[in-house]
Amino acid sequence: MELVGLAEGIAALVRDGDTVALEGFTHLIPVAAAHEIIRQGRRDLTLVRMTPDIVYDQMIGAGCARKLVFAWGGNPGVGSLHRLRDAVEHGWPHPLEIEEHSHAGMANRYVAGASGLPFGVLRGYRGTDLVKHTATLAAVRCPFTGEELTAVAALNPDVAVIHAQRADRRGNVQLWGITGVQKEAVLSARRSLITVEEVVESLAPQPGAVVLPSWVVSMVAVCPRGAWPSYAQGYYDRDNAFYREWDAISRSRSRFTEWLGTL
Amino acid sequence: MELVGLAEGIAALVRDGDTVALEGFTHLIPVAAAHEIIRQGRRDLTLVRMTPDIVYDQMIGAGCARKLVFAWGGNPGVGSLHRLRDAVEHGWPHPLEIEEHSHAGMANRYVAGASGLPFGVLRGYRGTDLVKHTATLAAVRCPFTGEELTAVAALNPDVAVIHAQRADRRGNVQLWGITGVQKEAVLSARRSLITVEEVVESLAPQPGAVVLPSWVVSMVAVCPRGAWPSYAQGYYDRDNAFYREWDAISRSRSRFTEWLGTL
Amino acid sequence: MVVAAARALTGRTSCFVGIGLPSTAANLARRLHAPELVLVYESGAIGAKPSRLPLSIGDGELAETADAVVSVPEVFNYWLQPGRIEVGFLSAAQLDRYGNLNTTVIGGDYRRPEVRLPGAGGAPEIAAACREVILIVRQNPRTFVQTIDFVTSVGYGSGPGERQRLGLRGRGPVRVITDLGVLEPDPVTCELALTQVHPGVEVDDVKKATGWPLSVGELTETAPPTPAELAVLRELEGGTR
Amino acid sequence: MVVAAARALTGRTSCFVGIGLPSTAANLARRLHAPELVLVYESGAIGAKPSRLPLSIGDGELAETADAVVSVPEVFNYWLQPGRIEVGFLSAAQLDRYGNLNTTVIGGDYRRPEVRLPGAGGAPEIAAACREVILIVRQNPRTFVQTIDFVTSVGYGSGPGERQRLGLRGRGPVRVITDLGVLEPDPVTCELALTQVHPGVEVDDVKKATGWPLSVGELTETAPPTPAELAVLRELEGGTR
Repeated sequence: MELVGLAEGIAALVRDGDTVALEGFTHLIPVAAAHEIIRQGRRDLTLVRMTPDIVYDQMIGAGCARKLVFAWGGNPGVGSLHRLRDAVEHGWPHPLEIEEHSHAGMANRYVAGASGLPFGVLRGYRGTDLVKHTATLAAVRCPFTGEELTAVAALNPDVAVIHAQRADRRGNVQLWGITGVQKEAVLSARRSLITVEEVVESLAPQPGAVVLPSWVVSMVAVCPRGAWPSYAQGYYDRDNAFYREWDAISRSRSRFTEWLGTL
Repeated sequence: MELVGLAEGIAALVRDGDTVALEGFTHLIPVAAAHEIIRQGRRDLTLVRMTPDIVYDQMIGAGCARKLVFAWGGNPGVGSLHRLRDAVEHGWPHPLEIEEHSHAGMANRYVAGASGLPFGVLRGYRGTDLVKHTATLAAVRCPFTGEELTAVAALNPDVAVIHAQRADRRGNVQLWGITGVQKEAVLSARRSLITVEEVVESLAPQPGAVVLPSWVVSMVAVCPRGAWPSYAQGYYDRDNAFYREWDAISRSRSRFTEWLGTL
Repeated sequence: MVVAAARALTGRTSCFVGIGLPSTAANLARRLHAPELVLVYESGAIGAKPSRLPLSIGDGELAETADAVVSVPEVFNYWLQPGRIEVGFLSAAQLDRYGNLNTTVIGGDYRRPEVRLPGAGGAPEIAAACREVILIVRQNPRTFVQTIDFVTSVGYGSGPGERQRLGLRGRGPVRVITDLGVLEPDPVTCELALTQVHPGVEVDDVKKATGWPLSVGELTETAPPTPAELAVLRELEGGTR
Repeated sequence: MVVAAARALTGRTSCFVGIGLPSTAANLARRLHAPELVLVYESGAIGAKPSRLPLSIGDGELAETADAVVSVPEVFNYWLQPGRIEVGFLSAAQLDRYGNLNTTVIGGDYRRPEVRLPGAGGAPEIAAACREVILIVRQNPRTFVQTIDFVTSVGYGSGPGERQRLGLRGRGPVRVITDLGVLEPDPVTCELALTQVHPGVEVDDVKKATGWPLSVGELTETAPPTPAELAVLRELEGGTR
């Protein structure tokens, strides 16, 4: 683990053409890191995320993405992701390839990736049209009961980026509250960047906390309010007004482009 | 969830011929519950446990078991399980059928059971002689890469019995420290009995704790020191002297029978 | 509609909740007639007891009031998939007479649709695994259609026996609550039929709002919201402003 | 033997530890020349830093001093299986010239053996998945045998290429530390050859203690334990009494 500045960390770990997973299930979304990726002008990324949320709406609108791997692309509690829709419906700023799963499928793809397995098994997708369009889905038969289940291909991103509440000086990272799929994202990825609210001398044990030991983390960058406008439990609340504001900003290409200029 | 006495709970939940999993990975072993099963004279049980430990040595010696499903049967840090060996090597007190796995395999069998899947997948067993003797193992091929992996059949015991530090008055159960495979054992089983050190008004959040909500637990029985001679973190330490003593007690059928009489 | 949805949770033990109407209905039910109802959010909050309506399924209030908070893989694998949850609430942009749902695309080609919707999220597995599913959808000819453009989540598929054939272990949609009334599946054909209308709604209004020739079952009228229901609803909704 | 095992951890980053000799060796190494060595116990304690030798792999001291404590399924699936752990320590009741191990049964039939051993535990997957494996076995003709009675854990199988064929991704056993010396696999044939003897041990003693015609490689002699090594070892072992 190396303690770096955010710009330095993104420059070192995220390359054009990479498969990048930014995770955080409505909580601890690594938005500051996403903005740095936009500022550094990364291109042709395959963006992976269970819930693209406004963070990927911004990256897609900014032209970072060639492909999106996801399960649910909305502005939670507000409505559509207009930049995502514009890319899929009209190819703006350029066409966006899509690989679409369910939440359960995405979660199991990360689990398989973190476990060093080529696939995961679940009860899911059967009877849906996703089966016709998603190549990373297949049927698999139970060797004991003969029952047919669904296999999903493992996810092993080039880089995982997550935000956490804190790290200690040795680079052990601690996050708590709703911890989503972040542990799996980091463990499934070849490299990882973790932005944190603060670095502390030592990590006091915390109920419900996930700890990622420093030796499975590539880089840590201190980034206070790095999850804004989402929230960091124990630090700040969700800025719901911005989520609503985003709806207006993202509806038109011109207002979005203006916003992009301020980043 | 129902709060019961230990004898009542065992009588209601554990029946002759059942498949019973008592779990606790060196920590929080439900020994008092096992002794109650012995006292009630249950017979023909299929005993499931990753590490049989002295608790199953006692149950096997007492004649409760028809079959043992396990991965490692030793007295940890001490030596052999003499009653287990006597049953397998000489059929005393009667023959014991064996279904043998590795730790990784057993853990994934519980995970599959808890997940409502008929099997789990892992990298394991290949090249070992376990493959020749264990029917709940099979090869499975990745539909994406063609790679051959190992499938293990799900475990779904009739009853899971575990010991935990505490429950609240509504029957929510909390355990912490090394939590092993207990959550999976309870969630994979049709019924469950949880013995606890104490019942408290409400469960203060605790770092590293697993909470099992009351609605997935059949019965809770208060049973202080219910994990002795293993330990309950925050309550008492492992009684290592008894583990060593057990070696002497269990070596001979007569000393064991004497011990059984005192139970 | 929300009140009708909350009432549908009477006597239920556990509910898998998404954000929006389902969350409001479930929280309303918990305060009125189902105080023991266990709310399970797909963000991993099990037994959440929020004091106000959460802003999203991952709201911090959910984690802080929950009996247990688990990872997202765990909530799907250990809690939803084995059929532990009694009721799942779902909504959709389109549904057909068999309660199959579309939340993916409308019109055009899948890769270049006219309208790109959010997608599946947790819905396909909620529809498959919850012991029963309740749908909450505003009723009009654009949502209640002859053929949905994309099957995101399966109701009764193409009819009787299809769920069993697909290995879907929950019963499927047992009730569709709309702004006009309530539809329930025919026990034999699995086709949704109108069984309840809200006060002031005519059967013909409902037929006109439905894109297939709607069957009508034995009809009752929804009891109007009680003052207690309305008061709690207002209080809940006030809390998020 | 313990000191030699501890020395083998020089420069290593992480170690999957079982109870007994391996645990003593790993803790000794952490106090002497590998302070950053991450100890992973199969009970789920990751980065444990025990102040005394644990009584079992699930000792409370491990959980209390660990960076993280995870469930048993997680330690095997997320930590061991993907090859995250550099070194695994294993022992056995029997081993053959290819470092295959038996901890299951000796003699008789599998279902009615002469000696029933504890079984596999974590060993097969440690042998498969750790990037390297170090074996610690007392050497005599009953343990170092021509053919083991049961293959519990795979070393090099029947020789070169077998691990790859079986899909075992770690390198396999790179060193066998015994009470007489050290054996290492021949890079071409994979057969274990004597490469080091402990002070005062003759090559002939080792050959007599081996159940197959033992090859001898380029030989060195083990440096005797230093006073510092012995002092720390005594302190560690004292702590458990």
